[in-house]
Amino acid sequence: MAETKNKHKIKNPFEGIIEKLFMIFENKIYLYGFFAALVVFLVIFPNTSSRFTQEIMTNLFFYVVVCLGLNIIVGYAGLLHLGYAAFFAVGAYTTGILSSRMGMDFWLTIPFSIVAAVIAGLAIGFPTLRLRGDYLAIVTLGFGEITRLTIRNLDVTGGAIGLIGIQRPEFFGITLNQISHFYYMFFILAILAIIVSYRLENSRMGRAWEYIREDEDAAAAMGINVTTSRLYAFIIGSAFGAVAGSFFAAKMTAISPDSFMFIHSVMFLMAVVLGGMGKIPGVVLGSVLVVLIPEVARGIGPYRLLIFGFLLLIIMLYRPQGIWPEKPTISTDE
Amino acid sequence: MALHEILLQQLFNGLLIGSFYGLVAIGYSMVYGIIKLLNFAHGDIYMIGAFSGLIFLSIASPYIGAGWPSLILGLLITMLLVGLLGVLIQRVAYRPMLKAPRLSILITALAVSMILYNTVMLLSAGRYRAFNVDISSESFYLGALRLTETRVILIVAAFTLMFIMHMFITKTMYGKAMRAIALDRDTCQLMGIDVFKIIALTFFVGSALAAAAGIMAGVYYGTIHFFMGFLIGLKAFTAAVIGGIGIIPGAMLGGLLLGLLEAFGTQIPFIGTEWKDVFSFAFLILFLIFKPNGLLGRSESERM
Amino acid sequence: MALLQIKDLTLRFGGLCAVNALSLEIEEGSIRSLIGPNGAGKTCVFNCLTGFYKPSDGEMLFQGESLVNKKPHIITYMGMARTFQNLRLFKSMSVLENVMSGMHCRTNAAFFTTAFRTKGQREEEKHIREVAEECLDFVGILNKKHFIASNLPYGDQRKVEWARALATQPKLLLLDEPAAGLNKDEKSRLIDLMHKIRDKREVTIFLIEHDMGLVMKISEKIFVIDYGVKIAEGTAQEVRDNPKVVEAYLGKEEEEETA
Amino acid sequence: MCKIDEEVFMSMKKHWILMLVAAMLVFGAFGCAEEAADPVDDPVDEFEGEVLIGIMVPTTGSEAADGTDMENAALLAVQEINDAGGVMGHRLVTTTGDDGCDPSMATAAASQLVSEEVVALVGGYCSGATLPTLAIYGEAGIPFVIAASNATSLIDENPGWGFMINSTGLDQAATAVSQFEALGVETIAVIDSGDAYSADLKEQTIIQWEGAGYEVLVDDTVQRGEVDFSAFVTSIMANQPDGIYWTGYQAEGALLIRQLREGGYEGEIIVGDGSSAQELIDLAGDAAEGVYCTGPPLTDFLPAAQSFIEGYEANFPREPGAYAALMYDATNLLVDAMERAGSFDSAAIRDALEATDGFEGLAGPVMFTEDNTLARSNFVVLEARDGRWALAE
Repeated sequence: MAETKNKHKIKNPFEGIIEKLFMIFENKIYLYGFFAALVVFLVIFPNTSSRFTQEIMTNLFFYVVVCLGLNIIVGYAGLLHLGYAAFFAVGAYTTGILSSRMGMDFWLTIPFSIVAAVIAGLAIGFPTLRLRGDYLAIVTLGFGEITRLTIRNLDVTGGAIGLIGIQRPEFFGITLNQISHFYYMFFILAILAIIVSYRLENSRMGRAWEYIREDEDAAAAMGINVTTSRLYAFIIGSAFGAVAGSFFAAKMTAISPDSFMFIHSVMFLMAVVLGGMGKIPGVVLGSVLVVLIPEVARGIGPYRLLIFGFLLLIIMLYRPQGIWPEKPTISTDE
Repeated sequence: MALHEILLQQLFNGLLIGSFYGLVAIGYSMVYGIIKLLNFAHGDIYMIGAFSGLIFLSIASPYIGAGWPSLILGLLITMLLVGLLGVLIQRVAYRPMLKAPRLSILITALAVSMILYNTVMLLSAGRYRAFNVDISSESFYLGALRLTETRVILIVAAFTLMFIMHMFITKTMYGKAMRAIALDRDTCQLMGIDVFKIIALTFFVGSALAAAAGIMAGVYYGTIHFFMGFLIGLKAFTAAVIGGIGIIPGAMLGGLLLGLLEAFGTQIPFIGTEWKDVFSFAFLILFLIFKPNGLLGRSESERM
Repeated sequence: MALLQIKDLTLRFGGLCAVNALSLEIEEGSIRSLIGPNGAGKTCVFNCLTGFYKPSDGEMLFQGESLVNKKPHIITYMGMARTFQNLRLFKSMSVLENVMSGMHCRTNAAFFTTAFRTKGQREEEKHIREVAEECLDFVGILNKKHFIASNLPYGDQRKVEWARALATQPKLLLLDEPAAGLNKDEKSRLIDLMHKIRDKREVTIFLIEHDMGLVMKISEKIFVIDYGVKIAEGTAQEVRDNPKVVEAYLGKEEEEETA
Repeated sequence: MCKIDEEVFMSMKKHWILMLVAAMLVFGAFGCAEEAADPVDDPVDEFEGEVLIGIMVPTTGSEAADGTDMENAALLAVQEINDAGGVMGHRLVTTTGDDGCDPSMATAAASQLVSEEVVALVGGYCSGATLPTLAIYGEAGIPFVIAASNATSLIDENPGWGFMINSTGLDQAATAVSQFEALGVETIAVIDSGDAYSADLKEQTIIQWEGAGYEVLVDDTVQRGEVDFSAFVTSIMANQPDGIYWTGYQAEGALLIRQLREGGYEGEIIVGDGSSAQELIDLAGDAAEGVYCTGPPLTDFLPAAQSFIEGYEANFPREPGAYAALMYDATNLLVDAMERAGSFDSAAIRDALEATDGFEGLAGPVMFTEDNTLARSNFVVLEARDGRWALAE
């Protein structure tokens, strides 16, 4: 049941390098220096790059936010979620409806979209999280489809045509309408998501999720409320998705049910699993792969999903902990 | 049409669709029963069955035509081949994962599903394919019920397969071994049952039935598509849960019930067919919440 | 009033009766043992007490409060901690993290305090760590706090489980076969540790054990069950002389002692 | 572990270090290389080199077949123009952005095209995907001749840089309504397939049909990818509308027609232009006979298009699809506008497009309304006869 020790059948080509990096970055100065350099690079990036590369990078940051949210559910709490696009849709549509139909300011819509996602998360999580774990996969899948179909069938969501005319957000008097604006917006969002994920991971809550993943009964015997902890993960993950959805709506100004298909949920999951469930750098790496592979290797377009399918299978069979290696750990033979 | 005529017609429609669901649900249920895996790829097996049947027909029809004889031959050959494909998938993707965490094996199943449907998508250029068969599409009336020969034969065939399946599970040694493994795999191993062989057989039988359903759907609807397995996979799972997952008669019953539910659900005033799938999924979720062990399932031990 | 009272506890699986109308009391500050032949239903009693099984009938009172229909985490919160018969550590986590799990029910940082890393949250984290280290020190493996749990030798893994249970700050500690797999030396240290826990931390101990020698040495009072029914209770001497117990254990006792 | 393993591992490690270094170099170059000059907006006499125009169509995904046809048609037009000496002495070159018929992919494609500094754009197939790109092109100030997308929602979102040369859903709905009237139909059922384009057409049709004083008995949506319409057929049989208008695409359309006819429905069936492909008839078989279609001007029926068809089939191993002629027109219209503007300046081209007055395309004359939509309806009514589409009498 609690078999989490993974067999290393295939040596990870990154392993040597990354282990060395771990060693170098043991020194906090190098670590912070590296991050500072990376941040500086990413901050000046829009000035030196084309609109297209900015768009791709914006999409990457967007993936990082969404996938870190999904990672809380799948990676930390160990719950397979196959309808994550639905929560993302809840956020996007809450902002969309409030903005385009009621003229509400973008920033004010965000709390509403979080609340909506929390309600949706509770509605689906509360009754089902007590069930067998694998039922949850199918329930979330069903919920994803229900959400998309409902959005498509209702009038308030604009039906299949979707919502148009979502207002662009303003920030200290500047209307955010350039791609570089959104680049920075999603960049900041991604950094916030990383910080919050990191804090959660190394906290009472994050550990509780890990205990439950390792051994549910033992965790319960240690006084951890398994259902509530999972529900928390579910809700926090949903809220991440909803915030990303709100910003997505503001960037696109027009949203339709086509952006929230099952395949989108699968791509998010793919990024989380490929990089490494439950590991922040892994999730970032997974997002990079999922976003950049199709862009860099243009010719693979039609084969994209097939290739990802094989990658996923290989990862699961030979390296279930994902591409990103585990942190080196101290063992008795040290 | 008078109301009772509509209801009668819907009853027949529901039973026909339901029998397809049931055939696919059996495989879902058997696999879940024996290795506790939600085989997401099962719907794609159904789709592969339909495409294999089409390929067989296109090869065979110049020699033996595309009538009932070649259909039946095609059905048997496809069931055999797709059954073997199921065994292969089991061997390559699932067997190494039997002892892995549940999350991993679920994701593996998802990966297999992606591989299967994307392969077929590329091979079929993503287009719908006409499933042309040379059989009568004449309709006739049985009382107020409008029927075609094809539909009658299909529904009879589906029920026959289910009956054979039921006999297989309850009367043969293999069937008994399957049920025993579902109860306790380790003990079975100790008792000298070749567990892996039985698991492989389960995949063979489940995949073969899904393939049969796929061909029958091809004949019935006339067109097939690489993504046809997605929706039916979900619905077959729903059917399996309704009947009580792991219980073979339950899967058949669940399939028929779901078919009827959908057929009659669309007759509720003011709610269009656009809500049909919302109904099915909502029903599934409610069912999982309030009766997770299904209609025929016994409740689990009182563990909190 | 006794710390724990069990009245007519009954647990049925299908038609089978695992525990049948069991009644017993555990006084505060005592060390009590539950013994019985294999399959007598001892662990079932523990599982009922800690909320893992729902009893079919009967009442269980802990400090006067009913445990029936309470979930495991609530029962732990109420002050009852347990160890498992087969080790149930969080295998791929460090020893320290394992023990920190025990503090979960005594702390309460939630999402917002964590996301903003408030002062309270940071202090709480520090507190969790301190308590965990103190518990590890208590059982004597503080020097191994950064090891991965599954890399420790068996005896140390047992100690981690104890430290983890102690970190929940229990009033009553349920130990399910604590001596299983330990050698003679380790067993004698175990007895010391149990006394230390009871005396220094004021924790009442209720254990299940097969090793009769150990049970006789440590418990002031012993309950014997067979087929889910209590057949005897009393001091080590009383139990040993009870013909019912001898009958239930016939051959068994010698086997244990030669083992 | 054995020794060999370690050797392999070591060599892999080296290999990966190399790869990493290479990746960093590439990334660095990627960042710097884009440091290009400001967009070219010189007048034509100072303009040097080639003229880059963008093509935005779905070349992957479910609509890849039609998208590729459109791309081919544009390439053909460009090749012909270049063979004839180019535009004002300059060669045309193209770059394609794949919108994948997906809104998110489309914005990325649009950004890519804008980054490549195209002078103008042609394309646009799926309305849902075209929609969010309008604002991007508007902000970048690049004129976009939209060949196929025709949902009415595009009109509202158009900041003035998009020009639709396919008639909008309004015109198509009007064509459908008049065809139903001509057939003597009084009650209809309208069904869409749950996407932006077909839902839009359905709504327009309902408004116009009810406005004409008739009744809509069934208004329904089916799921894309759905195969079983039996429940739906039964409800049609219960309501018995005189006619049915299907606004979705051919795949579900074929199934629907087949099951309707099998279920005993004998009324009129009309399908929208999303189902105008030959595939509909191939999939539905005999059941398709007598089905009408409100379609775009298929090249087969355009007298002016014969040389286009020959040229297309000589260059590409397939028949031109439903929208190839419109795409060909779009490209030629764009070139015409450049010549009229006498400049490759995007704003000048836009003004010239706006002033288009009777450009003669394969599909007929082009003129724009104030909304930048085609000033006339270009829809024709087709009928399935003997397994092919033919112009309805």
